[in-house]
Amino acid sequence: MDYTIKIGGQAGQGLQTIGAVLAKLFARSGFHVFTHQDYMSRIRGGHNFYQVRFADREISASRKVVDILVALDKNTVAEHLGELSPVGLVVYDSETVREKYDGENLLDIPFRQIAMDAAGNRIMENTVAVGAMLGMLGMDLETLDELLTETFARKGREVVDQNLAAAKAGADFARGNCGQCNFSVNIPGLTAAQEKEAAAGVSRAAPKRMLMDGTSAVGLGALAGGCRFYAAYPMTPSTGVMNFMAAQSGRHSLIVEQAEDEIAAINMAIGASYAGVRSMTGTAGGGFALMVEGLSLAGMTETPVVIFVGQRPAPATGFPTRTEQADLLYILHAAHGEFPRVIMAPGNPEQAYYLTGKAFDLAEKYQVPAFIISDQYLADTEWTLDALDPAKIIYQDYRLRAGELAKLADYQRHAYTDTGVSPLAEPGASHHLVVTDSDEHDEDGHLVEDAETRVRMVEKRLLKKQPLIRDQISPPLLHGDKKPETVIVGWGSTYGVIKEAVDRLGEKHSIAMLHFSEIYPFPGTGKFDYLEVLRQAKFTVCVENNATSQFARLMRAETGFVFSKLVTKFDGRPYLLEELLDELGEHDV
Amino acid sequence: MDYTIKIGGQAGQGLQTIGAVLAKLFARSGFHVFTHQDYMSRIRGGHNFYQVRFADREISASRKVVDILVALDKNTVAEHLGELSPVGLVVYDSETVREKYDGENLLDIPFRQIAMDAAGNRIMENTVAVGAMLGMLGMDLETLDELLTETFARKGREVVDQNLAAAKAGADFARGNCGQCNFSVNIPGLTAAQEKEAAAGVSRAAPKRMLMDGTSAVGLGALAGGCRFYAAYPMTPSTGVMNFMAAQSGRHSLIVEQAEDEIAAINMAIGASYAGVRSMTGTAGGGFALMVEGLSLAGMTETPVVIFVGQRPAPATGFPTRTEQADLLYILHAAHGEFPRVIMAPGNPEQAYYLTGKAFDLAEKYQVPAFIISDQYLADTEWTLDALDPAKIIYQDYRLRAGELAKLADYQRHAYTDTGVSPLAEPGASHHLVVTDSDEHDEDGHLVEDAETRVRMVEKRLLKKQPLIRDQISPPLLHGDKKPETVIVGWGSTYGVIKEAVDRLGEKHSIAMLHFSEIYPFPGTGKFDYLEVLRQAKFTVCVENNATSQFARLMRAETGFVFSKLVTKFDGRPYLLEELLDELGEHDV
Amino acid sequence: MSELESFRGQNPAWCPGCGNLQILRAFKMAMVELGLEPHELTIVSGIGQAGKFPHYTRCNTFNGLHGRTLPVAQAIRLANHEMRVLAVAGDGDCYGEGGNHFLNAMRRNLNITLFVHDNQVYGLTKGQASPTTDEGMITGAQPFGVLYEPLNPIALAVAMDASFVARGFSGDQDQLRGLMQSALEHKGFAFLDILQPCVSYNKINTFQWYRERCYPVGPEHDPGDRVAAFQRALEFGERIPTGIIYRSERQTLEERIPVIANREPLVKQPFLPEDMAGELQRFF
Amino acid sequence: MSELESFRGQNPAWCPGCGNLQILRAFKMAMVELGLEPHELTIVSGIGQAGKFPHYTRCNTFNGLHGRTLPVAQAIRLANHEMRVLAVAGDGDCYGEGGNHFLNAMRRNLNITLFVHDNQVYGLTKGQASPTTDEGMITGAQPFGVLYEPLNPIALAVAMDASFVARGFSGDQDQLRGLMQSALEHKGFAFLDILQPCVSYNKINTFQWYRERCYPVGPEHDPGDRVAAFQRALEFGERIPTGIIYRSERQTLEERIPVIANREPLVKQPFLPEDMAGELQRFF
Ligand SMILES: Cc1ncc(C[n+]2csc(CCOP(=O)(O)OP(=O)(O)O)c2C)c(N)n1
Ligand SMILES: Cc1ncc(C[n+]2csc(CCOP(=O)(O)OP(=O)(O)O)c2C)c(N)n1
Ligand code: SF4
Ligand code: SF4
Ligand SMILES: [Mg+2]
Ligand SMILES: [Mg+2]
Repeated sequence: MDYTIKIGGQAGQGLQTIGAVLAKLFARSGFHVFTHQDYMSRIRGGHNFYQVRFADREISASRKVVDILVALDKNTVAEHLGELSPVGLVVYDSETVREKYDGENLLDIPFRQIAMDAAGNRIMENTVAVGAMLGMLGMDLETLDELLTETFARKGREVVDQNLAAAKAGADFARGNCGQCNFSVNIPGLTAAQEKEAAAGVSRAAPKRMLMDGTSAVGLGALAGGCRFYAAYPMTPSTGVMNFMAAQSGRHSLIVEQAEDEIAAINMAIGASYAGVRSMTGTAGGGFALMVEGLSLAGMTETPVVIFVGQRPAPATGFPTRTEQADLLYILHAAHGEFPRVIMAPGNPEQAYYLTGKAFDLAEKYQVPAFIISDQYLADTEWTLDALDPAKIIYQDYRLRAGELAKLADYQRHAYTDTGVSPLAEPGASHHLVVTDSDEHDEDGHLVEDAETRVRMVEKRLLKKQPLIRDQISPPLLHGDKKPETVIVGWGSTYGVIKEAVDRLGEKHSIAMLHFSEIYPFPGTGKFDYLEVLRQAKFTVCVENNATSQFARLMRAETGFVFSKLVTKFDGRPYLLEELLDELGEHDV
Repeated sequence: MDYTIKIGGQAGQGLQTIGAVLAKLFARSGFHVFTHQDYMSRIRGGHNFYQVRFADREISASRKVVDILVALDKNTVAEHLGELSPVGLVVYDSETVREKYDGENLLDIPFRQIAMDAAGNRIMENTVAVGAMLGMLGMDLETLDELLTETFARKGREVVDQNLAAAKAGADFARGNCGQCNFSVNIPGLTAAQEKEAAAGVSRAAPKRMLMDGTSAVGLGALAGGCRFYAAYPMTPSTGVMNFMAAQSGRHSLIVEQAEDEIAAINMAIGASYAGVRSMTGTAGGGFALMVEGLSLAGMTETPVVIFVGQRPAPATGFPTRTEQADLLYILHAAHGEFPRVIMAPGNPEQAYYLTGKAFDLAEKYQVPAFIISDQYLADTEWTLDALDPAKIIYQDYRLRAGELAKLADYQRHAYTDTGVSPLAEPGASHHLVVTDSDEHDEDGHLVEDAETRVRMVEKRLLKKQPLIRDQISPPLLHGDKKPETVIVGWGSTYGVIKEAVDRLGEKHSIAMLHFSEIYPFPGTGKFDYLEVLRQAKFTVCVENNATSQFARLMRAETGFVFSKLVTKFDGRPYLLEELLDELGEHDV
Repeated sequence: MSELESFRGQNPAWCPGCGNLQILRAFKMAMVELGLEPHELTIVSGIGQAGKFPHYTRCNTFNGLHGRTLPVAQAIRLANHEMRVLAVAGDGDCYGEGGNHFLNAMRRNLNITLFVHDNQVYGLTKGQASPTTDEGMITGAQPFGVLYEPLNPIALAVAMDASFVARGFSGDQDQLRGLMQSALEHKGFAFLDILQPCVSYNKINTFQWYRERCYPVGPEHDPGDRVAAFQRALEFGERIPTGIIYRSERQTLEERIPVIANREPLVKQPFLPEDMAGELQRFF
Repeated sequence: MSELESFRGQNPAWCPGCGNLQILRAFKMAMVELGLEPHELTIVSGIGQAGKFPHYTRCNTFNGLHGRTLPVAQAIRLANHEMRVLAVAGDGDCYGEGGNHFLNAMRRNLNITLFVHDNQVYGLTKGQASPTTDEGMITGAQPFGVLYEPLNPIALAVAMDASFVARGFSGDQDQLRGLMQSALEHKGFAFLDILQPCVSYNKINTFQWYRERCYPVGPEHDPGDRVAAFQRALEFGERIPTGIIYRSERQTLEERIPVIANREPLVKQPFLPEDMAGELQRFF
């Protein structure tokens, strides 16, 4: 089974609540879940939607077809009716929508009235809708009860019961009135271990999976990576990470500063890092434009800093709430002068978690800026995933602190070393002074103008470190046929849709996905000769969510490899599964 | 003949005046001249030098060997004594330098005392030095007289005469005391036409050449290109262009604004352009970092703007007064999102003039940002060149102004057209409104969120325009053998040194220079198949004044071509002729 | 002559009840009353809810970047000093991201107008603190409440000697319209801070909150007295003065730049390539 | 205990006669008198002549970008509130490129000190106008003279309610040393604008010019009175008040952030990876 529920309506109507609750419910119930959102840059009105797909096998993209369309306004019906699957249904409340539709696949459920009747409160109408979904799908309300209990823990049992009553009334109504409902939902089978657990009453029957969005994954990865200072200026789609971190700052040793602008944000992150704590900033492509000079400062002073960039369609303000992958070459080449940097472009929340952690480790170890590139799509999509393991994130303090430092006879912040990595000390932790400079400087960190020191410093800072960092980069992920005739290449957030497309096509063809999530230093072929895989293939396609195939260009610059075909999409929306299959299907994959 | 005079001393000692006067003198006298400067980021003290090379044939680089070293301080002797040619001499004033040197090739000339004696004013000591040079070279003082008369026109004949007296005394002293002087200087031969002119008393005997530095050339090109508004924030090595433009603003319809920061500067340039005047901004790599968001704004709103970037060694503040070519990929990829841009990287003042003009034309014609990339070396070096011809710079007003505009029934700022170029109108010139937006917008310029408009706008703004702009780009310049076995490739300010090296090596080898000055859109091979030249060559070298061979990388990304050898230099200094010959000589050119 | 209809633009995407709607209305009426036509004004706006303003009316429009309204607006005026220029910004836009431009625009004193739609919050990005947010307000990004002292835009403008400094309130339409007109008619940089309830994200400084506090300064207030203006500017809390707080007569920048002072606007001055040839002579 | 010798750095590359030399001397003496050792202070500077300051003494040093001293300085303090932090900037640095950070640093009120070496000109880049340059001064970039009204840093700081606002003059060493000490000892953001002759590029505001005009505010001046402070701040021309112009007691930001208020500095707090595991639970 594989169903998609789409909730559409205006900003401010609460469709996000419905979507989020359903997603969590399905995840708890043991399904694989994938959600994605589409919203306008406005607070009320307009047209938004939240799409929840759930299935009894792994899924990793959104589909074009919708099985249940929950329409909170008339416009939603008009826009999305055509997307219904053969068994598909529209569910709406004619009172809210101010329209009564004919047609067998349009089901009028008086959410508002039911909410009033069952719970005496019309604001429970969204809970009624959730209940109705469960009813239509033939699912029980046990998991919902659990969820509501957690959610409203602080508000007390009464609120939970009211909500539950509303949901139950919605479910009952749906069951009673949905002659058309042809949904067959089976809770996915349990593993032996899980059955044992279930029998022991330890957990509910379903396998334990997490449901996580890209934003939270980055935030969690940062915490696990030891982030203690986060400075940012709000900008979609990066604000989520700031809010996530702010929420953590009460519980952990973490300071979150909203800066007056992005320039201040990155300079603050650099300042905090200089002072001795791991630090991070985050922004979108447009805000990053203002950080470019600061990036160069981090490069020159060899100050570790992690920079999160959420891409969105541009140039300029572009589409503030939509998605695109058009900042890769920009981020890679940003800033005057030459210095090493690390770029991670996770493809899903799991990668986002681990790679954010890795970004911190590499930033600290090599004293370089490290990027995490995301986009609105990755930020908002929720995936079910197996338990994340914080222990897999390396945390090691590479800095010189009080004890060790005081023991040293001499200390030079930018001392020449074999690796190019100089000792990084905490200022004030001993009598040794920590001096650094945005001008070219000597080993002591003081400014110089001579040619010889310049050459040695460029060698130290850039030429020696770069290959060492490259050694730390994992090769791209090959998924599918091990000797594929067709290779679909992608990077970052297209991971899920390419993977699922390759799985589909793999049933009949020799095909594989090659996905790059650790992008720079560009992975060598020592650990895995992915270039050989590409060269052996008959047909190679690079799929990107931009107009100029930036990764393909990078590939050529780095390796000389040229793809057979370039697939692009630049309408501000992510690839849906069918769209990508169409693009690939035109050619003999 | 081919001599180099190097004047060295502390900041504030007036060595720039000596150098500049000598350069002009030699140029007026009919020599080919090439100068370059080296100075520290301080106002007084330290160590600076000004190097003037002059010859009776074309020259285009500085040499390592020095024929006359004018030492204004002790340090200069210490630093540069080793550079003397076999006939070389050091000239110094033991009173100023506070040291008396032994040695036949060290000539103590009491500049200060002579100035006092001849003109009663010690501040004429630098003029004495100039006179001494002329004396040593056996040149007369006629041209100097002419020059002084022009320079001090406003101060009156007396000042001229005093200076002349000082110079003459210097010359006399030199002639009388320079037993070692072995310089033979012949005013270069005249062409038949010039002889006729000379005979007719129309001009002095020497051929008419201009002496120009890169900074002035950019400014003059901007004026010829119709620049009416220049906004900038001072930053070496771009401040010269701002000062040049400011000086012009009294004479022409030109406003020069010193902005509060670079962000304001580029936004001002964009605002002025929107309002209807051709506009420009200028900065160094670090200041450009702050303009990146504005660049994207120009891209989205399709506002023409010309951006001058003077590169300097980075990252961060780097070496403020020195030279490097490390911002190419940065400028090419700067800014979020995808939009076309033009990049010119002139190799000498002549190119700087014409390409700045061309940048304005292309910016206006295609409504895109156009860059001129320079560096400290190009900014400061002076070259002799044949008369520049303003008529060779296309000036055409592509905008809709009052008359035409009022006639239109409808006007849409971002109308779809076959070329992607929409009509650009002057706001307020008619009842038609000129509306544009940094958000994605419709043909009217108003903000939208739909996918279809987005796709059409990206097609219009980027995909349609880009190939048309590429058609306007001239191919690289091939100099030397037409079927070379060895090709030396360079871009921007390395033009001169590569050219001269190739000329030298060309005497014995099949060799050519391929120089790129119009860099983006990357030149196609339609007009001249330069790739074929490279492919046919046995040995190809890419010479760059950076550490990572950025142009070579760009070449590979654009064409797949990979060089046999990469030559880099990243000590903040330009290539001297001998240095480059050494680099090339190691291999069998 | 224009009429209200001439200024009808896109349907506003603002929340119902948003103070921006009132500001928009007052603006359109002010334009009609001043007898201005759409093409006679260029509106420059930034990004934020306020930044959408020009799309909801009809004028020449440059909707630029977040925080960068003033540099664009000033340059438009320099290039064409016959064009009226209105910069529209949010409080985040103008005092946060764009603070440096605000300082310098006051120094330049070009003849342009600035409206700041001051809802004391970042509206478009969903409710983070702006520089004018009250201390203590809890938001998603400020879980412990705002810990900085709010910026006082009026006091700041008086300190910078802006030549026209006023405060309006979206809820007082008559006064607001009048202030808009005075600002648009003022010779020099005219700054109007407009208090505006954000119904979605500012639950502290509500319509009610403002209405109870705002009072128009009376005739006893002398806008020519800078120290008195400063003192008045410090009032913000229990009572909030509205109206023209400070005004002075200064030469405008366009009156001081020789190339355009008492001359045609730059955009109308002819380009004479011949002139340029002369410049080359100096290099022989 | 430290002595002057402890603070000897590189040989200054400043011009002979430059006011910066005097500022440096006063600073070193102030440090010795306060009994501070080099490692107990971190100096953050920008780019400009003033920005070179830390290289000419010995302390922990972060010499960052032009205009960006304050964000770096503030973050250092947030990360380690046991470290004394001194930001050193030029007038261009702080009021030009860095204007927005200056505004916000005053709002944040962290316990750091800011010296602005105010020579009323861009020294390092060879003499363009800075925000404090007098109207009318002719430079290479301002051929018609400066046409903007200069920024009055003291008035601006009073308007922003900076908790310590003072002006010194490099030529009055005793007063300057005292002001430096008061600034360094002040709890909260302490701002000291130091008038400093630039012998190479500012031929108007010379040593002589300052000496004739600067006078220390007397005991009749109450630095606690904001309006009086503002009035005093407006004096700049024939007479220039020096000394502490405005001072107020406010909580510092580091006292208000729960994570560090009355706790160890962030940099000393242990990292407990175990804590993080709990965060993952919410996602099941
Ligand atoms: C450089 C940059 N940073 C951040 C943003 C995101 N952003 C858009 S509007 C806004 C703040 C809006 O607040 P305000 O200016 O007060 O306007 P309001 O929405 O309240 O009217 C922000 C942070 C952006 N567009 N550009
Ligand atoms: C982003 C950036 N813009 C411009 C510069 C060039 N620059 C260096 S110092 C300076 C101004 C110096 O003036 P001020 O801050 O007053 O310092 P002073 O030299 O007078 O002490 C400028 C414009 C720079 N380094 N970085
Ligand atoms: S969020 Fe606030 S400011 Fe924005 S439209 Fe809604 S009410 Fe107005
Ligand atoms: S230029 Fe001015 S500020 Fe700079 S060192 Fe010289 S005198 Fe001092
Ligand atoms: Mg706001
Ligand atoms: Mg200064």
